[in-house]
Amino acid sequence: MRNEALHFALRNRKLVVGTVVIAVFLVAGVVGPMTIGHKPADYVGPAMAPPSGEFWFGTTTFGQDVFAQFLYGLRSTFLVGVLGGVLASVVGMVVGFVAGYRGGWVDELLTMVTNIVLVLPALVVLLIVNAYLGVRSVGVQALFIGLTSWPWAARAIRAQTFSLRSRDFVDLARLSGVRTPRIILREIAPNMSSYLFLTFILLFGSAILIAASLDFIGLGPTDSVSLGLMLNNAARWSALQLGMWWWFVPPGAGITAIVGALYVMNVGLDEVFNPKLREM
Amino acid sequence: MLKLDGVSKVYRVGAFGGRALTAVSGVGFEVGEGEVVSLIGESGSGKSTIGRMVLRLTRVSGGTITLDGKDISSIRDRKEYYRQVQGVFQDPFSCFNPVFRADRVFAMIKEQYFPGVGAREWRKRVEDALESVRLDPGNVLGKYPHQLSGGQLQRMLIARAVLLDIRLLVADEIISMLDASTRIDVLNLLADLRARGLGILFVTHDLSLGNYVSDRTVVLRDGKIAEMGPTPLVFGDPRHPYTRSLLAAVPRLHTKWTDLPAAEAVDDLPCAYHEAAQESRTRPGLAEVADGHFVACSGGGKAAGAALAKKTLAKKTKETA
Amino acid sequence: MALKVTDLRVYYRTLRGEVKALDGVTFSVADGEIMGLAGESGSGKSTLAKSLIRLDGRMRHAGGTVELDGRELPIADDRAMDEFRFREVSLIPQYSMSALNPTRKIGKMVGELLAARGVPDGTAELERRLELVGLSKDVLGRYPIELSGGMKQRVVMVVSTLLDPSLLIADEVTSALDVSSQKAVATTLLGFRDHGLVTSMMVVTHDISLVYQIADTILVMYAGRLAEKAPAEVLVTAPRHPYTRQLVAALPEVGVRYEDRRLTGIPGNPPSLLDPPGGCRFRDRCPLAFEQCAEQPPFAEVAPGHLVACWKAE
Amino acid sequence: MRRYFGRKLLVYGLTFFVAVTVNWMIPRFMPGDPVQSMLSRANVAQPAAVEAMRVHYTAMFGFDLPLWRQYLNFWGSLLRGDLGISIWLFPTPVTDVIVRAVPYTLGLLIPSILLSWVAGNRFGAFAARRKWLDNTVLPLGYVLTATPYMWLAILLAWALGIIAGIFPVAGAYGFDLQPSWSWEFLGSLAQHWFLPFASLFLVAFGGWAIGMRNMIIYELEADYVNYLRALGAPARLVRRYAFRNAILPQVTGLALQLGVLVAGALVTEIVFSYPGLGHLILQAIQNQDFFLLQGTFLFIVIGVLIANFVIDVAYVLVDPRTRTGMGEAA
Amino acid sequence: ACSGGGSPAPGGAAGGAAGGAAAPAAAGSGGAFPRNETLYTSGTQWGPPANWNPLREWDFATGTKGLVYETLFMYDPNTDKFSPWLAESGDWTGDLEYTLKLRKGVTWSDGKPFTADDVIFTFELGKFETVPYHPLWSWMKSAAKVDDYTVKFTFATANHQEWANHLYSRAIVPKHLWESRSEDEVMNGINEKPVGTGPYAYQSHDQDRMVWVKRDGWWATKALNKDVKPKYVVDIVNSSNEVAMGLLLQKGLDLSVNFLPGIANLVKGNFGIKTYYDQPPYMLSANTAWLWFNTTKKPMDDKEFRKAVAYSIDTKKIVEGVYGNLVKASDPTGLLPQWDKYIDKNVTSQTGFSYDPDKAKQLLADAGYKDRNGDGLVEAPNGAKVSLKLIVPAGWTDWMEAARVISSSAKAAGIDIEADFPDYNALVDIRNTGKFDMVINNDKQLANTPWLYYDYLFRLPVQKLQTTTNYGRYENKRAWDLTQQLDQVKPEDLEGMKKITSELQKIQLDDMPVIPLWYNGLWSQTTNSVWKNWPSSAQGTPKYPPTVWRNWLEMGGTLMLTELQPASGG
Ligand SMILES: Nc1ncnc2c1ncn2[C@@H]1O[C@H](COP(=O)(O)OP(=O)(O)OP(=O)(O)O)[C@@H](O)[C@H]1O
Ligand SMILES: Nc1ncnc2c1ncn2[C@@H]1O[C@H](COP(=O)(O)OP(=O)(O)OP(=O)(O)O)[C@@H](O)[C@H]1O
Ligand SMILES: [Mg+2]
Ligand SMILES: [Mg+2]
Repeated sequence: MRNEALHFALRNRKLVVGTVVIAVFLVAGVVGPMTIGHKPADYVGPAMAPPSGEFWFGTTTFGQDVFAQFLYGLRSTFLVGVLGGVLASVVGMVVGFVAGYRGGWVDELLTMVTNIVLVLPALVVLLIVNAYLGVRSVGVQALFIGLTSWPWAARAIRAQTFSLRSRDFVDLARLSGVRTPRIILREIAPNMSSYLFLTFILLFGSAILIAASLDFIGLGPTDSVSLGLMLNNAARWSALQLGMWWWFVPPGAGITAIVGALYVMNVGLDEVFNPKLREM
Repeated sequence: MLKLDGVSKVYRVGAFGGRALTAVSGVGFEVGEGEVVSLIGESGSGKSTIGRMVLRLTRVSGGTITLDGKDISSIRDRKEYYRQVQGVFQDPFSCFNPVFRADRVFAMIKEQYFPGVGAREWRKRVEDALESVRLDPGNVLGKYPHQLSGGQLQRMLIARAVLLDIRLLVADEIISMLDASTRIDVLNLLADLRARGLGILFVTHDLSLGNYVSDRTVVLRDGKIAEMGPTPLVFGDPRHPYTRSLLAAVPRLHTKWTDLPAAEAVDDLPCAYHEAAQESRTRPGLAEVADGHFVACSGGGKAAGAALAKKTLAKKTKETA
Repeated sequence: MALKVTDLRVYYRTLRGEVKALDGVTFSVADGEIMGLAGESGSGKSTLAKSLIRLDGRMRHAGGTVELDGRELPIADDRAMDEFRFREVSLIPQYSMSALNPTRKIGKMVGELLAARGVPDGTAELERRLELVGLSKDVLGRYPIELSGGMKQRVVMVVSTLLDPSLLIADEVTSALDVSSQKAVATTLLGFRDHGLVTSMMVVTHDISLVYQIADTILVMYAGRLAEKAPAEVLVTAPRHPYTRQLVAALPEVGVRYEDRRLTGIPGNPPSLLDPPGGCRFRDRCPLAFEQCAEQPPFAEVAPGHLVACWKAE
Repeated sequence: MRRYFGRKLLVYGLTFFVAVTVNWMIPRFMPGDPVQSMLSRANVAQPAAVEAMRVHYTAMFGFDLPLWRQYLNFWGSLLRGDLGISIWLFPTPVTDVIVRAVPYTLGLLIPSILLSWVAGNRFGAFAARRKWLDNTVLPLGYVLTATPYMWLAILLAWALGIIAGIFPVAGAYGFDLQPSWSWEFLGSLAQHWFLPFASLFLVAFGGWAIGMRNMIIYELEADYVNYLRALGAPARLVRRYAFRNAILPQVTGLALQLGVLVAGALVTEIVFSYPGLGHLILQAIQNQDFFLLQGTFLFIVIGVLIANFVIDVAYVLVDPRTRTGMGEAA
Repeated sequence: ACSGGGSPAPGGAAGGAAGGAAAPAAAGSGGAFPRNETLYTSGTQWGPPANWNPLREWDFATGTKGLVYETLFMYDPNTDKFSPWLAESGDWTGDLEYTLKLRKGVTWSDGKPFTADDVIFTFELGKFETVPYHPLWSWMKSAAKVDDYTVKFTFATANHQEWANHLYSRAIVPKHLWESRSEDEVMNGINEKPVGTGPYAYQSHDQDRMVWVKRDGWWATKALNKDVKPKYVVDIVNSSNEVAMGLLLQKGLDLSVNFLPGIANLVKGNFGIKTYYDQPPYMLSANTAWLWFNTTKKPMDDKEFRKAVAYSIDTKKIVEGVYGNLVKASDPTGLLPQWDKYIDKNVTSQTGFSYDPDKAKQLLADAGYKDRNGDGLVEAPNGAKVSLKLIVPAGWTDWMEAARVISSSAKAAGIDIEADFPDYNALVDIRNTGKFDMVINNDKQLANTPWLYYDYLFRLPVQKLQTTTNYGRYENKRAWDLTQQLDQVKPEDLEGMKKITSELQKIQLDDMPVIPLWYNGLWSQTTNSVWKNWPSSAQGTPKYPPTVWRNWLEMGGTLMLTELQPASGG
């Protein structure tokens, strides 16, 4: 069964392409900054220089190296994605599992909490966080994204749990005297592991997009570079109008590529895990 | 040992949860040590619900279920309860978590109930249990559920119950999935277990199988008991028209349905409950027509009873399930 | 001769190779015949049923022909088969409970299906036939979810036979039902044939006592091959194939009790169809096996209408 | 039915109450004092004058009261339909500010949500299991959903607005026009509406198309599809049914995505200087305009809740399967 | 159907009602504004127009003061000249007495004549505590009517400089419409139908625009032979500078007073966009960006340390790198170029500072700041770590970049200054309560008197909240006394003023409580596609400030409108 999944995984073009793209960006984001001698905010070159051998992505209005910013930005973008995605997945899973498994008023209550978070504009939460911490960082941003973007995941997991809960092996585990948390963790969750993984991927992608939106309206991290912040800066300094497409295009294209690759991966994985979708 | 007393169960159903559905109402019977009680009745008559209530997987809406005189819902320690009472469900495939190896069901038991037993010792016990259900341990251990046949899985579940040295087994339609030859193997196994003193609540809708293994039979209809008593009595001398119609519908080898006496004959039966003497109505709604053989009213006086029986049959052909 | 299957081979493609679920079967069904198809789980009953109407994506037609009323069915050609489906061959699927579109009222769905098949006004006939199976016509105004399992089953039965197919395939239509419903469904099937709504029928089941009630002949399969075909009465009373014998012996009669007579199952497991052994596939479990069984026995007629694939069947 | 609605209403009511309370609380936890920042912007020279004004405005907005009183007053006036006075757009009542902005936001949101939903679903269904489409056009769908709203918006504004000069890049209608029912005005309205709409539409469109594609593929494996096919039903009919059934989960998806779409609209409005709620919210945050923030959030919360409620109920009505939902009685 | 019906705002089509004789063309609502008669501006208004109350000088709709309500004088910062406007003349007729003669023949837009009563009423409104110019009454005793066109003001203290500022800053409102208003209405009213004496009247407004229409019978046409040329002025609400740049490029804007980074490139390129100068710094200077030290904290209480910081800052890098030469480095005194004459060059040549990291290091070493742990950054003489934060509001990208430059150049000199970007509101809170280390601020604009700058720098006493002045809580009694003295010098008395400013400059440069960094520009970019003859440094063009910034129309912005010419057909 495992090998079978692997077999299909290697043959699934979507999955392979998606994974390769993510891997390339990931490596660029993790290793890239180490190969660059300067900080992303340093004024290292001539102002507004188009891409060249020295500055691959050109320079900003101030003569900062766009490529360096891009690499550092990738790093924080991945960080936001992973942290935010993990946090949202964890919260979504806990809420979804508990609501779906316990049912009754627990379900009712958790559904309500889910709805509240669903309708609360995410911006508000950032405001609080900002208020308490004064300075926003990538971590804080990820934290709040994680804390606000889980509702749909919770709902989906709840529905899945609901249908799994009535499966006999769950009852059997209960008959074996296993306690609820353990049943959820050891019986139900493994059964939807591929689903959970897909959920995580989607949350990962959406965390990146949300972060980009926040960065763009000026609620981004105040202490580091991210792709969204680059976009924000490029827009504020009218990069496109001034002909500096090399400043404006890469961050957006980077985000699109990463998130797009994640989505493609998601579909690919779906096809791998779900025998019905496999192409023979 | 196990005693149900006026047990009922109400579900809330309908689009907006507005309707109440009484799946089981006022059911009472006992299962003694080393006794097989089969619970028969058409689909939806509440058989599984009773089984689940006994297993504490569903809460009881009314009445009490007692084990050795102790209300099971008052037993705080579920684990203790499950050490004595276990269940095997209808669908062996869904009883195994498809992502794990099948023998995980044994590991789970060990973890929860026998944490102190050594690995070697445990393996021996498992192998013994498997052999007692006539499975070759080498053949089934370490395999994934989808690599095993339904019959094998089913027997592993029984072996699992056996490992615990339980006193009562709830076997809910454990054979409907199997083909004829595997069925027999499983049934024989149950019979052997009974011989070792295990009480079994055998849920089925296949009457010939119920007849094959059980000591006593409870016929359920719409959540109520229609008839119950020692199996030979219930099958040999069915007093309730419903039981008769069920029996008539059983496909038999060598006898075609068309060869059976016409259904009309059934309809003329008097209502056994009302025929019976007042003092024999020892249980609510049930009259004791013979030693331990109880029958419920088939629906009022003799005529009414007949009419009802007729209607039921007509309904049967019109609308099943 | 309504249906004639010759050396049909249908394989499932899997990663580990092809599962030879149907490995050279040859038989025929006469006009007006109801043929029961029995056998252990996994013996290829459903595969056979599916092959006659629609191969799914994993199935490969590896050889053999199927002829219906003298015309060859292009079973490997999904498009060409459309012409035969419903009109000539029809199916009552095993999954009757979920065979109806859950979000469409039944009447509407059937209407649309018929219109799509070029039968614009079948409603009157539909209502008549519903009555035949004891359903009032207002089920047409309901959603499938609003019907009980038995009702759904019967609706599907009516729908499937609406165009009077020559061959109706009923795949395990009774296994999920309780005895009284089983009886009702079985008698309805019989009625279909008697009313001439279908010419012949193939009833797939593993419940021999049930199929015995309605079938004229019974075909027993074992591990992708045919084991025995005989008139129902004969097969139940005097089976010749050792597998059939053991199968029949394992059926409890009403009234038989464990204390009285202990029945026994067939020990062992059927062979894997991935790489089935040559020769008789029942060999390993057969009490009568001998050297010759290493060779595939022919499916030969040992008495009129009685075919057996066993060297020892006399 | 009554019971169901009663319970739903109760739950939604509670949700509303908590959400609004949270919205009330949050701005008040922010550091800084809105009156002070307002005066700081006011650029009044004399400290004495500033102090007098500070006292005046603090009292006027009720910030000198204890928090619990402020909270009670808030609910009191809310029930009277009074959302207070905007600090940033002083002295305009928040209700006025919102009422003026809402038509633009709704005009942008409703068509883009509905059209992208409808078109995306159709397209996704169309592409599903058609190999060439699936392999060529759907990747475009992935790229579209993965695109940050503002990036796409700015690119569109730049390419179609500034370079091509086809579309205006700011405002809701020509700055040389006044609202009227003339063709000229309506045309201008549409022209200004188009780019923001398109950027919202495109991103959402991709998402729905992909969702639908996946749903349909699942649906095409369902038993009823197999049955229909076994009866020789033409592909058209099968697809139609599959589509109808696959659309139901997409309805729920719509309810879940509303919040995200609202956030997207916010960003898009900012990019195109479109005079809807988005710009207001951003400014309200930056100006610590408690009342405007509360008002806009209230509006969003009510909108999303109503939409969810409608979808909840509609779903039960549309999908016959949900009508026999089982639940255990307590 | 989204907004068609939402007829905008109270005024709506009632432009006529608002202005009496105004807005004939717009009377039939729905009329378009012909492009060649309309001036499109943007850059002042950051939200929907919310009020037309001239007393709310910080948030009235752009043009309320200047286009509708007018001031007694106009002040031209370029020439440092007051020109009579609603007033005909004004003179100090005694030590503590000022007599104002009003122009005759001026009418309000509802037809009523403008008289001394209106002027007196306007000043007396300041008796309300919440009116921003209330402090005037702490040194003004009375405003009395001599006749319909003469007003006599008497003072307790003759604050000449401040009074001159009032004379061109206060918008005069009509008594007959305002006298019945309560204090709350006066200060917080929307004043939705502004009736003024100016050349324009309210036409309409919407979420994203404010439209003014020229009215007939503006007094200046007859009296001064000046006429505003655009029939309509449409002020577009900003959402971002970048949108403004887009509009400008599309020629949808005639005048943008936004800060548009990189505009120099467009000015140099062939985009038809012009600025006041066609070379650096492109813009006139409008205010000074100052770096404030919190002098109540260590080590910022040490003037040697402050000086070291001053020497360490590479202003040139900010001017060139961050602003691309759109701004000018500040004079060490921080006085704007227009105030050059008040700068004592002797003082600045002796104690003025400039970027000199070695000097900075020297100063630090001399004062005992040494790097003791070898991290390249100095510790205080007592060994305490020096680690300071320079705050600017998050999102103010140019300032953020500037702060980064300051941080890095300070670090290069061994001073650990970290740039930090809290949100604006948080920053205001920290700043006003004195919890910051260093902050950049540029609140004080160019005006008629440098006194305002010194008031901003030295004002005492220090209060719990320092809301507008002396954020550094720098206490120097002498400097404050001098500032107060400066206030009482007559504006004409240049020598008298210089004497005091020289002393103030000495104190300032000796003590360095703040560091002037650069002059922010009077951001302004224009296109010639519809209107020409914009103010510029070129020969033969007007020299008024090319802006519609709030409180700048009375510094010549309105006059700019009278000089405009249609681009086509003269
Ligand atoms: N969780 C539930 N919620 C609501 N109704 C239920 C639930 N479980 C069972 N029911 C209903 O209770 C009745 C009895 O169900 P039960 O499963 O006990 O029948 P059964 O006799 O076991 O039938 P079968 O032979 O089909 O297993 C049925 O009408 C069923 O629809
Ligand atoms: N999709 C598939 N892929 C691979 N093998 C398959 C597939 N479907 C069925 N098989 C195999 O083909 C063989 C015949 O299956 P089939 O479903 O025809 O059996 P059956 O006789 O109908 O059994 P049952 O009584 O359980 O329905 C089995 O060995 C089964 O494992
Ligand atoms: Mg089958
Ligand atoms: Mg050091």
